[in-house]
Amino acid sequence: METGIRLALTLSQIGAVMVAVLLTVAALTLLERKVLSWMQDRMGPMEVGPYGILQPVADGLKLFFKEDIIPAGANKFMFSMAPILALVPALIGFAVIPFGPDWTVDVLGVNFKPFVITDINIGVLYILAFASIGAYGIILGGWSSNSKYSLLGGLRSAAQLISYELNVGLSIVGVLLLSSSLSLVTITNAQAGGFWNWYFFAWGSFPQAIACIVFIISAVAETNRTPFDLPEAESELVAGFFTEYSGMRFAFFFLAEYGNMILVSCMATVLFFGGWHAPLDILQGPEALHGITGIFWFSLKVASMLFLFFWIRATLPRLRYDQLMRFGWKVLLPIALGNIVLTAIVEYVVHG
Amino acid sequence: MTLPLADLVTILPELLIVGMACLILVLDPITPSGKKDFLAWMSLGILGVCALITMTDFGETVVAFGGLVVVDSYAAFWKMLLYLVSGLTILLSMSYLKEEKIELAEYYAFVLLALAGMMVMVSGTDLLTIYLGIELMSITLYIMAGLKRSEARSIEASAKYFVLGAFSSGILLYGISLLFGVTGSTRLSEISAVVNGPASEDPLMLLALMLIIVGFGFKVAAVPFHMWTPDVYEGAPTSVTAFMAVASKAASFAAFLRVLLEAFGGVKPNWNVLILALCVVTIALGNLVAIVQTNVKRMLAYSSIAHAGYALIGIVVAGWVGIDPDVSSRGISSLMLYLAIYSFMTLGAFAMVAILRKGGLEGENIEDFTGLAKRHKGGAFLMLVFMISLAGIPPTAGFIGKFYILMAAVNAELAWLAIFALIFAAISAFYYLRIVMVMYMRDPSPEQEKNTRLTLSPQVSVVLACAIAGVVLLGVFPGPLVSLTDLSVLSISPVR
Amino acid sequence: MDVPVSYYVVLSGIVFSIGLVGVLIRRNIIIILLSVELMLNATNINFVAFSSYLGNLSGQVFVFFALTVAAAEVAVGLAIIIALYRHSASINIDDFRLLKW
Amino acid sequence: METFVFFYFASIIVVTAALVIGLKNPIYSALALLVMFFHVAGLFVTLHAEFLAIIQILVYAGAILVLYLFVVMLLNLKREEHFHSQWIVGLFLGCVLFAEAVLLVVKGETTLGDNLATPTASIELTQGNTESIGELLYTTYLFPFEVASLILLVAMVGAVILTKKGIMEVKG
Amino acid sequence: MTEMVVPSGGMPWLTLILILPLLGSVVLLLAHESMSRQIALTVSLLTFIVSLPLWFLFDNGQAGMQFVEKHLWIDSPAIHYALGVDGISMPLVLLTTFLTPLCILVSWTAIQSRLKEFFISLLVMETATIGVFGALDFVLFYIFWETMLIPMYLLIGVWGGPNRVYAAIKFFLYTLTGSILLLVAIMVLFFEGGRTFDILTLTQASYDPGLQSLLFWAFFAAFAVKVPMFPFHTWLPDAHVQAPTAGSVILASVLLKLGTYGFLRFSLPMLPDASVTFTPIIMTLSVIAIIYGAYMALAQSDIKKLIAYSSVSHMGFVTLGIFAWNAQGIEGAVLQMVNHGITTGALFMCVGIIYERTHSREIGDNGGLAKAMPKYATFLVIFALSSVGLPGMNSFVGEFLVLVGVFAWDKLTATLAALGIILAAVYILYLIQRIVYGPASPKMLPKLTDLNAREFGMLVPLVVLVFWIGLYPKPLLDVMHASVERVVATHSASIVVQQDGDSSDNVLVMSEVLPPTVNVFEAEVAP
Repeated sequence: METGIRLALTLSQIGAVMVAVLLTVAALTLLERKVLSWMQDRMGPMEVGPYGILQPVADGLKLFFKEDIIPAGANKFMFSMAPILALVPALIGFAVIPFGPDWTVDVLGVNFKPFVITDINIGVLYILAFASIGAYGIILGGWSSNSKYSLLGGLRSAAQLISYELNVGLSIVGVLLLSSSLSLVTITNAQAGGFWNWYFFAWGSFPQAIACIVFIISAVAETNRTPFDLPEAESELVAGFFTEYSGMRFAFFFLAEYGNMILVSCMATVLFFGGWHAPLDILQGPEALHGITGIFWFSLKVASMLFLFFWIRATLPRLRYDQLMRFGWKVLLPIALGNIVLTAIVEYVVHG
Repeated sequence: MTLPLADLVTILPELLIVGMACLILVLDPITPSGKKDFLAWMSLGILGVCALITMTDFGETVVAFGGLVVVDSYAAFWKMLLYLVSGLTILLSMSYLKEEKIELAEYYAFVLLALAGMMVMVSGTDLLTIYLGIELMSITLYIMAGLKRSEARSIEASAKYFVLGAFSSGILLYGISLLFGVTGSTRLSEISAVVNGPASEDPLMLLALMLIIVGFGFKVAAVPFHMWTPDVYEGAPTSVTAFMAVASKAASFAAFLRVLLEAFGGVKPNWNVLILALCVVTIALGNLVAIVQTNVKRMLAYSSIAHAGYALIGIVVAGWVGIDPDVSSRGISSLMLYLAIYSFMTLGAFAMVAILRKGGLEGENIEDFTGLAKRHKGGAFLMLVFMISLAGIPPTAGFIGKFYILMAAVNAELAWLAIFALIFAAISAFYYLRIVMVMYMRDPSPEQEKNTRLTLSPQVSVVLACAIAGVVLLGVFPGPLVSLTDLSVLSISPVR
Repeated sequence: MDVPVSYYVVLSGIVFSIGLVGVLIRRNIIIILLSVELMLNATNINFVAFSSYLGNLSGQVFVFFALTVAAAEVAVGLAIIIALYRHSASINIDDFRLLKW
Repeated sequence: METFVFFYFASIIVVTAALVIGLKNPIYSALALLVMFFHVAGLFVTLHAEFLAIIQILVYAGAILVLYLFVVMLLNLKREEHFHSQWIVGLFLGCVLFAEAVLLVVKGETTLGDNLATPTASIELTQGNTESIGELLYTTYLFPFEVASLILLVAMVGAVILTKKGIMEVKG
Repeated sequence: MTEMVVPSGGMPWLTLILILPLLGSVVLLLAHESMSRQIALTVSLLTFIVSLPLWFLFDNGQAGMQFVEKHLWIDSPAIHYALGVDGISMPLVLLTTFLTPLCILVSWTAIQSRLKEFFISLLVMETATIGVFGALDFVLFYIFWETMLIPMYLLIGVWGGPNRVYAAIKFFLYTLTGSILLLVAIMVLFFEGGRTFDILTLTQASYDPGLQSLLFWAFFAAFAVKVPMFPFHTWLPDAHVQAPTAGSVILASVLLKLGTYGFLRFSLPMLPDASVTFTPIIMTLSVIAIIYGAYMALAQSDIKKLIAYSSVSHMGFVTLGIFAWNAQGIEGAVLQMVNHGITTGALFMCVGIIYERTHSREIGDNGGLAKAMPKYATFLVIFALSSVGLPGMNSFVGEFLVLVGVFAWDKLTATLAALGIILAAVYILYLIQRIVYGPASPKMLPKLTDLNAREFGMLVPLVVLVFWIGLYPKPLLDVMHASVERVVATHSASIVVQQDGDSSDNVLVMSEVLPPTVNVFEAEVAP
């Protein structure tokens, strides 16, 4: 009985998060175009619905009804597995993100945390681990298409993912040193009380601003976004690993990319910007309302992050492949390592 | 949390060596390409400093890092040997690398890192440290074997070494895991307590023991786990081969012996027969197969297998039941002596192979030695001495090594084993003498006559001088080394 | 814990044996390395199971190190394979003819 | 329940392990291994080794296996038609070893587990597993930790030296 | 019973003898190639001169070791640098130092390539042999014993005849394999005989009879190959034929003595019981060697091979004498060792001289020397007759003593051995007839020039020795007498023990027919 209730509660929670994420993705597809066009001083999609608001629906329908083509000579099993392998890790990471305060509610005798699906004590590692699994989808998609563009795209992507994953991991270490925990809930709670407590600023210890910048740059690369979108560079590789994909399978990759984008935004929010905490305690409102204000602030921060992604895309040109690698290994990696060393020293001096 | 300063002082030599390795890696890009020798000289200097530090370790036992490592005379002995071998390898490599066009400063860093791994092996008293030491050494050696990247043979050697090395590590690790299950610890002393007591008949423990022996069997290249040796020795750059054949073997033996005695000292009957079997097969096969080899490096590889067999006699004696503890420790000290002597002669032989390369010859086929005595008297003479020593004929050190190890065997009432070993030593003389034969008794072809140039760099001369001095002096005055091995013998846990 | 530890040992034994067989019967170096990974994983299962049953964390620490080593080994191994492939365009161990196997 | 979970993981592990060595296409083998890694990680979770479970996925699945796939694809390997000629020996050896392992354990003569601490100490395991391991790594196991770092250093430098084009030409 | 030893007094003579050739080889190494001959000769002569005091300062009344030097060399297990000679080994040391200069002289022009290495090998060889004869520590003994192999291997293999490589390896492997068991035996002795390698102490220890048998055969393997005794002799003809003249000389004159010396020094005194037990076997093998060697010699057309087989035959006498185990037999044997060294060495030199001229060792190619080379022919005939054992020449004394000793042991054996002497006469005289008196082959004739001064000079001392020992052997016998007595004494003791044990089927009782102290030679032969 208890198990049943827990199961039901968790499932509904997962459902809610899924829906939220998918809706956000849908919104993002539109927003991205809107933001880009705004930055480029044009209108963007305007035809479907008022201000083109229904564009995502139209896109979705189009993809859904499009013919599902499997290229001749492709490895059918792998070809159909790849999009799923890409999407699942992107969505699975949300399980440990705390969207709101660390409340425990008693529902029918079962302890239940409404704002986080599960608070495991190695949440950060969990996300990193599953983010790294995302590479399989891409690499297999590229390989199974039996096309050299796809294969090259897949390989580039794999190399890029592995390289930048390292920087993501290392940039987080500073935060872990400050919070001495791997649980995202604990990390969030440690940043309560005001924006100066956010690890981006980390009052009283070593600010993680540098780490945050490294993290964001690496996150952009991890999600294959411009200026690191070489795996899918249209002009070079004809859309890279998903050249041969169409219809729903294409949509899955698409979803995965945007899902990842949201996920890394959430992570940046939680790790560096205090999660659901407001910049000042006053803005957080009374204790009882923390649930609502928490979600609000969280969403706001994530949205800002996402905006940053679009901004970057609109601003920066694409890197060359070797530049990308060199940048990752020779610039970001040393910075991240240096950050760890400095953080450790400062933390040792300050807190013994 | 404070840094365990005392512990760090204990492992000062390791720290220095690792520090030097890192320094080389850092300095490499900013050193002009003609000045790379400077890095090698620095490494040598560090080795010298470490030797001085280690020298003070004799006679005392310091346990560091909560029993993960120990610095005792036993470890100190091996470390001194390893410094020497590494130093000679570096010297040998300085001109050899230029000749082979693989002059990479990283090479010296690799030598030092492998050395660090070996040092961890010899002083590790926890299976974890020993395992990590083995891996540090092995991984470095995999890379070094493939350093002559332009040559397919070298890469192939590297690949084979890697595959079998990883395989053997897996086996070793599995054995360790089972042992952990039985004893609840990876600390040798704690394992020993359980193995001696409640678990002495545990079949799982026996399986673990077997797997560990197999794992180490690969590392010391005992038959039937030797199949990688000839290929790897042949394919790897000669200086690396020398390093592998000598240093890695010595370190593996040191760790092997320590594990067997300190962890399984209480259940000797369970492993001594196994080792005995390995020893017998190794001696026989190593020597027999060496006869048919036409490539010197391959022949030396089989010879090194055979020598591993002789060295195993020391372990057999150390593990033989029903003999005095004194006799057992003779087994250990004779093994140490044997490997020390083996180091000199094998290093010398490989150094000769390496410099033959310089005359524009490949220098690896036995034919390439044809008429060397006419072309280069000194070289031929050195090779002659090394070969005699490898065959175990007095008055060279090779004889002393055999003498002590066989004395130990006879002392343990294993006279038949001594006879067996000697019969194969006589057989081995056949193939060692073949080299002498082609050097002295065949005339060089006109083409070879032209290539009399064996440009000896000063560094190689030093290597050869050290090797020959070791072979001759230890043959004539083995006293100090014998006392040293007696002094640094591993204290054996009581026999049950 | 109602699963006896011996179950884990048997499981790891099976996996280890499969890995061993794989090393011996396959000719593709990549698969051989994968088989070695199987062996290492068998080891890890053992360590974790024992660690949990003995209430002794050092087993888990050992696994941590084994993982590190495995990663390093793979990096080197794959580098070697790539270098090898450049020479012979094959990673079938039977194709290495320069050295007798 | 736990037994059921164990048997689920165990059976999948065994099947995928067999697939790894049985499949002819290296990519399939690698994917079978991927599945196995996940199940091994699952097994770790049931044994209260969450940290290792996640590390298993992070390192093995996320890094090691990706590298394998990467190389397989880079080299564009073809499927292998025949097994090594010594397959009978191998199979035999494997079976013997396996039988041995099973016999040893099932016969129950082993003193496994009764030698040392009773599972009371497992409290330490269930809570704060990660912290305890971290603590151990930086105190008791500091020395091996440093050695492990050296191994990684060597592997890194070595991999570069072995594969980077032009490294010999520049320096030689 | 404590061992009486006489220390070397002021001068470490033995060390000097040992070290001089070694120093000489170092000098050679550094010197210019063209000077090698002179340096080598000087060094070897110097060594010979330094070795003479052994003879003059030797105390004949002492049975024990003289000129003893003993220094600790390795502490654990204690191995000493211990040297000393007694009446048995002293003549052999002198023989070695005497023959080495002659070997250098004989190679003066014969060896043209790689002179340095050649003479170094020769000198190292000399050190090793002297070391073997002088060592009082078993390990030291073994080290010298084995060290010898390398220079000999090189001598045969580098400067030998067409089939030299095969011969060299055969020689090497035979002797090395033989020595294996010796080494193990030494180790076993160490543990059984009171944890020492001191030969004198080990000699006095008593060993379990079962162990003795094992040790005996272990020793036998090493010594019998060296002698060589009958079934192990096959390396000898090859080695002799292929070796350069100096090599042959050293091989025949010195190396073969090591085996018999081993029997005498180790097998008999250390393992008396086993030696008694296995005497019949050794005797049988010796007789077979005598007859077989002689028979094979008859059939040879190669002069060197013929002499090689004659060596087998002659060495049979030595082992026969040793195992007869009475004063006559052993004294005869030791004397015969020296004689064989002189005579056979001289014969090999003669062959070398003729080979230098005709480049053939075939009997058929070398006929009619008496006319072409009268001086040479004279020498050759003298040595040949000495080899036959003509009274008044050295071999006669030795063989006679041996036969007397053997006769005391078993009449039949002695008779069969005497048959060997007759056969020796046959093959030697047949040889002389063919090469000295036959017609000279015309194509060789121009090459046949008589001896030059160097060759003449090196043969003369040998002739002197041949006649000196043949006519007045007393000084030599006096030297060895006391030491031989000691060996015989162990035998008598052993016999007593064995008879106490079981006297049923002991054939050795006969040895008491002659009291061991009677010096037959003085009684009957001395002029």
